[in-house]
Amino acid sequence: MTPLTVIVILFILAAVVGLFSGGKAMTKAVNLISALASLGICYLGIIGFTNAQSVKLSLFEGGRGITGLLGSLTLKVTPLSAFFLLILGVLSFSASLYGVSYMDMYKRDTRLYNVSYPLFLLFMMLTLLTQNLLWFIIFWELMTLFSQFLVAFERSERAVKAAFKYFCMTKAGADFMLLAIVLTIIKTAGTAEYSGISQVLPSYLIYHPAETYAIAIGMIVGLGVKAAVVPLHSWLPDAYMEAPSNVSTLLSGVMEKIPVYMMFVVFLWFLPLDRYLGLGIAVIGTLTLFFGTMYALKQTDSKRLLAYHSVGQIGYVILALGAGLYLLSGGDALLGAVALAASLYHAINHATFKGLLFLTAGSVAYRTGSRDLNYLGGLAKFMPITAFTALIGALSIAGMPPLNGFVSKWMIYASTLPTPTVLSLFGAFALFISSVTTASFVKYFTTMFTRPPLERIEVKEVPPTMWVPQAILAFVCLTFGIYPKLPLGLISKALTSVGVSVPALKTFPGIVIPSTGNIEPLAIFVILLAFGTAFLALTHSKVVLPVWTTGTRKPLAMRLPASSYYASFEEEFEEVYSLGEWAGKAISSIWRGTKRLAVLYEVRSYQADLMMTASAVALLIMVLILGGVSL
Amino acid sequence: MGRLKLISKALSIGKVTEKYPFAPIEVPEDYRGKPVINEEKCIGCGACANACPPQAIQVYDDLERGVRIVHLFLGRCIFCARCQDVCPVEAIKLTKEFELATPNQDDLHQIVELKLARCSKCGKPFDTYRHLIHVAENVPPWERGSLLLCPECRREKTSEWRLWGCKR
Amino acid sequence: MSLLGCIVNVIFAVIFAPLLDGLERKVKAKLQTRQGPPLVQTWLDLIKLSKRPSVTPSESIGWLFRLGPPMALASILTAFFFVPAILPDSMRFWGDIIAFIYLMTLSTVAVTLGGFSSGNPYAQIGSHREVSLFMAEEFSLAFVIAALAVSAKSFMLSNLFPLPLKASALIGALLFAVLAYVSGARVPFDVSEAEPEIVEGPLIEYSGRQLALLKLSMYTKRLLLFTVFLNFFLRGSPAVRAIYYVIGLIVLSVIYSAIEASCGRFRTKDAVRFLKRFSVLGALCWLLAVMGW
Amino acid sequence: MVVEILKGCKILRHDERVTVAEVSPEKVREIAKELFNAGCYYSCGMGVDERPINLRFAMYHVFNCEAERRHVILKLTTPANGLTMPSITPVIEGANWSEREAMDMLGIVFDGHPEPERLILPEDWPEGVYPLRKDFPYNKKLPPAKPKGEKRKPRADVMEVPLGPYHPTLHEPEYFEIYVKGDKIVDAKYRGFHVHRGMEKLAESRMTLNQIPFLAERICGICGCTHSTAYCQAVEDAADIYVPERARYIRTIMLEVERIHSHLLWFGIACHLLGFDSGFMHLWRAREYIMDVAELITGNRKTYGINLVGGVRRDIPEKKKKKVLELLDLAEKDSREVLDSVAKMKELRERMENVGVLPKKKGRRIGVVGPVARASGIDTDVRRDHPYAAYGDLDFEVPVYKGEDVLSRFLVRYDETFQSFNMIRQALANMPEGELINEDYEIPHFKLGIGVTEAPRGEDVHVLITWGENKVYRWHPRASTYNNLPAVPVMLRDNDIADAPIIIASIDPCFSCTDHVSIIDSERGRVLWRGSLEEGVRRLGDGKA
Repeated sequence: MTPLTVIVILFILAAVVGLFSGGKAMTKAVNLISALASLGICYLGIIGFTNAQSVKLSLFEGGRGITGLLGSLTLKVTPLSAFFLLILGVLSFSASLYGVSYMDMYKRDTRLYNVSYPLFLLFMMLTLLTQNLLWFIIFWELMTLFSQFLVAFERSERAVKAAFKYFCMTKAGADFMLLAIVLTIIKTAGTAEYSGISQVLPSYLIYHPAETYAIAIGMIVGLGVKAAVVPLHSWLPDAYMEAPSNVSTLLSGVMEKIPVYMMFVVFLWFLPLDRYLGLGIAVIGTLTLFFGTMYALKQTDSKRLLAYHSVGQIGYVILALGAGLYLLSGGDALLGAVALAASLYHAINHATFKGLLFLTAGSVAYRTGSRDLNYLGGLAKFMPITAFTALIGALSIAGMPPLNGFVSKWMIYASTLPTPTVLSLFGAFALFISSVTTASFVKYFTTMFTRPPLERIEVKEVPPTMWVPQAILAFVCLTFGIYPKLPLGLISKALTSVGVSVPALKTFPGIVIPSTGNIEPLAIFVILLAFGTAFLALTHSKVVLPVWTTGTRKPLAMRLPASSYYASFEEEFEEVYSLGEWAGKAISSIWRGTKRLAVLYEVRSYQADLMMTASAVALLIMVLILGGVSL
Repeated sequence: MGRLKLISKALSIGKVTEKYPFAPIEVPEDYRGKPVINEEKCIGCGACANACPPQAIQVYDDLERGVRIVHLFLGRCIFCARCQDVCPVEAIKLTKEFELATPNQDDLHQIVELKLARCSKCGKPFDTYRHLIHVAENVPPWERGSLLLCPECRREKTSEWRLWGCKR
Repeated sequence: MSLLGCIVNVIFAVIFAPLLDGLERKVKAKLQTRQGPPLVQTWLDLIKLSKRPSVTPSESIGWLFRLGPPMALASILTAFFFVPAILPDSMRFWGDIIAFIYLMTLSTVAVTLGGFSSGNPYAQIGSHREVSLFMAEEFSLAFVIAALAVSAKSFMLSNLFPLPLKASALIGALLFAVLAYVSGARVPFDVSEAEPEIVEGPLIEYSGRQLALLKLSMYTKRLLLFTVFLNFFLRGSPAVRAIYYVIGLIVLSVIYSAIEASCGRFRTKDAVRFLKRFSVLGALCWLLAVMGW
Repeated sequence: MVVEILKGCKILRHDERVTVAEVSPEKVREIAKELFNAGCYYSCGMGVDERPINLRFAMYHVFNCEAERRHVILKLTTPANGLTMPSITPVIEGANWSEREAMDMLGIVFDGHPEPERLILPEDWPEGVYPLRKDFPYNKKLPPAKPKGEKRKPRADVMEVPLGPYHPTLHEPEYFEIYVKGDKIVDAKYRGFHVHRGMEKLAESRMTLNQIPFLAERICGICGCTHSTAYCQAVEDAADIYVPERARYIRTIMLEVERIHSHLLWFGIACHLLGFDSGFMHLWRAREYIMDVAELITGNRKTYGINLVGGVRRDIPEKKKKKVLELLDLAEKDSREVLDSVAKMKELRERMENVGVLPKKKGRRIGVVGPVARASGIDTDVRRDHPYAAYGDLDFEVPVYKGEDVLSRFLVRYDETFQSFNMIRQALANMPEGELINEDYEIPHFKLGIGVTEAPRGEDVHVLITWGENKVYRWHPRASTYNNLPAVPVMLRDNDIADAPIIIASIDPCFSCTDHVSIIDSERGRVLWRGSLEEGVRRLGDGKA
C-alpha cells in the first residue's frame, strides 16, 4: 500500500461517490477528498526529490496481448516529475479547497463535475508519473477528455463550443505527437520506456538529423497545442474563460505545464542537443509571449484577459527553454543551465501567481456574478483580502521586486540579454512585454477593485475556504520572491536528473551569475520595507472629503472604462493587432478549404475542428516523409 | 529653429520682472488713481454724486448739526473720473496714488462737512454758504437778495410779488 | 563601510534633488525673461507641504491611496543603493541594471495605482496616460539596455560603470539620456501631469505630506537617471569623480530645462509615436553591439 | 431685397442702417427663413416687457444683413394675457439661446421650440418668477427652490468627464460635460451662465444714461471698450446724435488697441494650454507695451472709461502721439518675432491643425461671428460691413481662412493683430482736429436703437429702448461669445480629450460677457455649486489648521 496507491484510490473513490448525487454536499465532499489527495501529491513530490525509487508501482508485469505491447505500466517519480508534481499538488490543493464553496455558484446538477474533476487530477498525476511513452499518450488523452468535460460544465452554448474546439485541437495535436512517438519507437527498436529511449535514441539521432527534426516537430506541435503556443493558442481563451474558476486555475496552472515537462524530457533526454532546434523553440516562445500579451492588453473580460496572459507567460517559459537548448548546444554551460533553471522557475511562478489571479477573478465572479471589467469597480472596499491577494498576484506577474515573477524574469533576461546573439533581441522583447504585462495588470486590478463602480455594488468578502487558498498562493509568491534558494535547490536537482549539470549559483542571500548579473531580493525587500514603512508612518491623513471634480456635484460616471485603457498606445501599435486579424482571416480561409476537404473525405465535423482535419491531411504528409527517412 | 531664436531673444532681453513693491513703479501723468476731495474748494453742490456711476459719492444734509456731508467711499469707486469732469470748482481730483489696500475700512472713507446757511425767513438750514457764494457770483445783483431764502420761502415771496402785480 | 557610503549617497540625493529642481526653475525663468524663484524654493515648498495635513477622498480606496506615495519614493531610494552617486561606493552586488529598471517601474506603478485608487476622473486619465507612455518608453529602453548589456557582456553595474569604450556603448548611453528625459516627465512628455488638460493627473487628490513625497520622488527619480547616465562615463579618484559628478548634474539639468522651456506638450498619441520611431535607433544600436563595435 | 421680403409687414423704421418691421406671428417663420436664405444671419434677440406702453410683450429678432449693410429687426408682439408666440428656432438654429433667454427672463412661451429648457436661470430658481419683468424689483431676494435633477442610465463604455466650473483651463466658471470613449470625445454638453450680475436689470432700474457706459464697460474685462462704444452708438442711433470726427477717431484707436491686447493675451493663453509657457511669457511681455499705450492715453490699463454718449472724454495730444507710436513699434516688432517662431514650432502646429473643426455651413446656421466665423471661411466683419466710428475712412483687409480648424483661428488672429497696428497708425496720422464730445441732445421717449461693434471676439450688439429723462427702458447687450459658444460642442466632437482645452479656448471665450445678461445677485448662479464652494472653504480651513 504505497502512498501512490492511496492517492489513486482516493481519486477514484471521489469520482465514484460523486457519481451518486449532484447535490451541493456531494460536490463539497468530492472537493474535500480531492484536496486530501492533493496533499498526498505534495508528499509524493517531496519524497520524490529525496529518494526517487521509493514511489514505484508496476502493473501488468509481463502481461500478454495489448498490455504486452504496452509493456508493464511503471509509475515512478523522478526529480523532474517531482518538481511538477509539487506544482500540481499545491495548486490542486488550493483549487479543490476553493471549489468547496465556489461550486455553490452553480445551481445545476454537478455530477459531471464530480466525476471529471478527480479523474482530471488523477490523470494529470499519472501523466507526470508514467515512464512509458505509450502509457503517456493514453493518460494524456484521458486528461484532455476529462478536462474538456470540465470546460463544458456550464453547458451554455459558448461553453460547449469552447470545449469542443479545445478537444479537437488538442486531439489533433496528440495525433502529431503519436506520429512522433511511433517514429521514436520504430527507431528504438520497440522500447517505449523513457530510460530505454534515453540510452538508445540520442546517440542514433546525432547522425540522422532528418529523424530528429521529424520527431521534434511532431512533439513541438503536439505539446505546443496543449501549451497554447502562438499560433496554436486559439482554443485557450475560450476554454479558460468558460471553465469554472478553480478548474481554470488548474488548466492554466498545471495542465499547461505538463507539455513543458514533456518538452524537458524530450529535448533534454531523448533528443540530442541541437542549436537550431533551440533557436526555433526560442522563436516560438518569443512570438507566443509577444502576441499573447499584446492581445491580453485589449481584453475586457477578467478571465479572458488572464487566459491570454497564460499564453504570454508560457511564452516566457518556452523562450527560456529554447534559449537553454541553444546555449547548451553552443557550449555555454553556465548560461544554458541558468536559462533552463529560469524556465522551470517561471513555470512554477506562473502556476502560483496565475492560479492566484484566476482564483481572485473567480471570487469576484462568485460575489458579483460578473466578469465584465467595464462594469465592475470599487470592490477593494468590500473584498479587501481578495483585493490584496490580487494585488500581490498582479505585481508578481508584472515582475515587481521583490516578488517571485521578478526573480524568474530576471534569470531569463540574464541568460538571454547579454549574449551577443539574436537571443538578446528575444530578451529585449521579453523586457518590453514585461512592461506590457505590468500595464495590463494595472488595468486588471484597478478596473475590478479600485475604480468607482458603474452603479453601487454591495458585496461581502468571500468565505475563508475561498480566500485561504488565495492567501496560500500569495504567500508562496512572496516567499519564492525573497528566498529563491528554495525553488532553485529543487530545480537544480530536477535538472541534474535529466543530465544538465547546474553550476553552483550562489543562491543565498542573493543570486549571482558570475560576470553576468546579480540580484539580492532579500536586501531589496528589506530596504523597500524599511523605507516604505518609514514614509508611511510620516504620512497621516485624518481629513476625509469628497473627490474634487472641478467643482461639479452631478452624479456622472467618472470612471475610465476598461475598453479605453491605453487607447492611444494600442492605436499606435495597431500593426500588431492588424497582423493578428490578418492571420485570423488567413487561417479561417484555410479552414474553409480544409472544411471542404474534410467534407470530401467524410470527416463529418464541427466548426472548430480545423486542427483535426488539418491533421488528417498532415498525417498523410508526415507518414510519407517518415517513410522516406526511415527506409 | 524658432526655439533657438526665442532662447537667444530671451537671453538678450534679460529679465523684465519689476522690483515693485520693493522699488516704486512709474505711472503716467494723468493716471486715474485715488480721488481726493479738496475740502477748501468743495461747495457741496452734489454734481459729483449725480454723475458717479457706482454711487461711491453721496451727498446728504445733517439738519440738526446743520452741515452738508459729502461722503466718498473708495470701496465702491471705479476710478472713472466722472466726478472730476463734472465738478464746477475742480474740488475733486484723481491722484496718482493707487495703493489703496488697507487693514481697516475707515481709511477708504473721505467725509467733507460743509456749514449750511439758514434761511433768513424761516431759519431752516437749506444750502451751503459756499454754494450760495458760488451762485451769487453768477446771478444778476437784483436776484442776490432772495438767495438767502430757502426754496419754500422763495416760492412764497415770488407768489407775493405776483399778488402785488410787481414785475419783480 | 560601503553601506555607510550608500546611506550618504541617499541622503545627498534627497537633499540635492530639490535644489536641482530649483536650478531648473531658475533656468526656465531666465529663458522666459522672468526673475524666477530662489534656488531653495522647491525645498521651501516641500517644507510647507509637509506642514499641511493630507486629505483622503471619500470615494478612494484608503489603504492603496495612502500606500502610493511612500512606495513611489521608497523604490527610487532603494535603487539609489545600487548606483554610486557623490561617493563612489555602492551596494552594487545587491542589484543590477535590470533590478534598477524594475524599481523605477515599481515607483511608476505605485504612483498610478495611487491615482487610480483616488477615484478622481482626472487622476484615472492621467494614470492611464502615464502607463501608456511607460510602455512605449520601455519599448525603446529594452533595445538600449540590450545594446549596453551586449557591449559590456553583463548586467552588473560594476561592469557597466564605466562603459567600455565602444561605439555601441556610447550611442546606447546617449539614447539612455533621451529616455531619461522622457521618463523624467518633462515637457513635451508630461502628458500624465498636464496641468491645463488634466489637473496634475495622478497627483490631483494628493495633498500635504503625501504630495510632498510624490514630488520628492519625482525629483529624486530625475536625479537618479542623471546619476546612472553620468556613471556610464565617470572615472578617476573619488575626489575628482565627485567634482565631475556635481558639475555633470548641473550641466545636464541646465540642458534639460532649456529643452523643456522651448517645447510644447505632445498628445499621448504623439508621444507614443515619437517613442515608437525612436526605438528604431535603439534597434540599430543593438545591431552595432551584436556586431561587436 | 429686404424690402421685398418684408413686403406686407408694418415697417416701423427704415433708413440706411436699420430696418424695423413688425411681423405677424403667422408669417414670422417664413420671413425669417427667407432672410436667412438671403444671407442674413441671426444676430440676437431681445425680449421686452412693454406692458407699461401697450400691455403687450415683444420679442425683437435682430438679423445682420452684410449684403445690404443693414440690420433687420423683426418685432413680434403678444398680448400680456396670452404670452405665446411662434418659435423661429426650427428654421433658424441661432435663435435657440435668445428665445430660451426670453423664456427664462420674461416668461414668454415659444411654441415649437425644440428644447424649451432653462438656459440662464439656475436649477434652483423658483418656477414662474421672471426677473426682467418691469414689476420685479431689482433688489428682491428669493430663497432657493429645490432643484430637480435629471436621472439617466450611464453607459459602461463611456467616461463622463466634468470640465469646470472650476477647471484651470477655464479662467471663468463654466461647465462642460465631456463624454470620452478611448481618448476620443464622442459628445459634449454645455451649461453656462454661472456669472450672473444682473446688469440689464441694474441699468434699467437705477442708472442714468451717462452712467451706463461705465457699467457696459464692465461687461467684459478684456473687451470692455467695445461694449461701451456699442452702447453709446446705440443711444446715438436712437436719438440720432452727431458724434464729432475726432471722437470717432479716438474711439477707433482705443478699439484697435484693445483688439491687439486681447489677441496677444489669447496667443499667450493658447501657448500655455499647449504647454509652451515660454511663448506665453514672451507674448505677455510684448502685450505690456500695448497696456502702456492704453494707460498713457486713458489713464488706465483696462476699463478705459473713455466713452460717453455723444463722444469721448480724453484727447490724444501731440506729445502722447509720439510716445504711442514708439510703443507701437516696439510691440509690433516684439510680438511679430515671437509669433513667427511660435507658428514655426512643429508640435504646436500639429496640435492645432485639423483640430476642433467647425464646418462653414454649420457655423452659418449657428450664427458664429468674428475670428471663429472668418476661420471657417465666412467673410464677415462689422468694421467693414457696418462701418462705425472711423472705420469707414481707414483701409484694412479682413483675413479669411478656409481651414475651419484651430490653426486657422490662430492665423486669423495673427493677421488681425498686425492689421490693427497699422490701422492705429493710420488713425493717428489723419486724425482731424475738433471738439471731443457733443453734449446737447434730446433723448426721445421710447425709441429703439442699435449699436454694433466688432469686438476682438466678434460682433457685439447692443439693442436698447430709450425712456425720456435720461434713462433707458430696456437695454440688451449681446456679447460675441454668446453666438460662438453653441459651436463648441460641435468642435469638440471626435477630438482627443487632450485637445479639449485648446478647442474651448480657440473661440477665445469670454464667459462673463456672455453671462452678464442673466440675472440678479451674484450669489444666485453659484448656488448650484455651493457644495463645492463650501468644500473649497473647508479645504482652506484645514490648510490653516
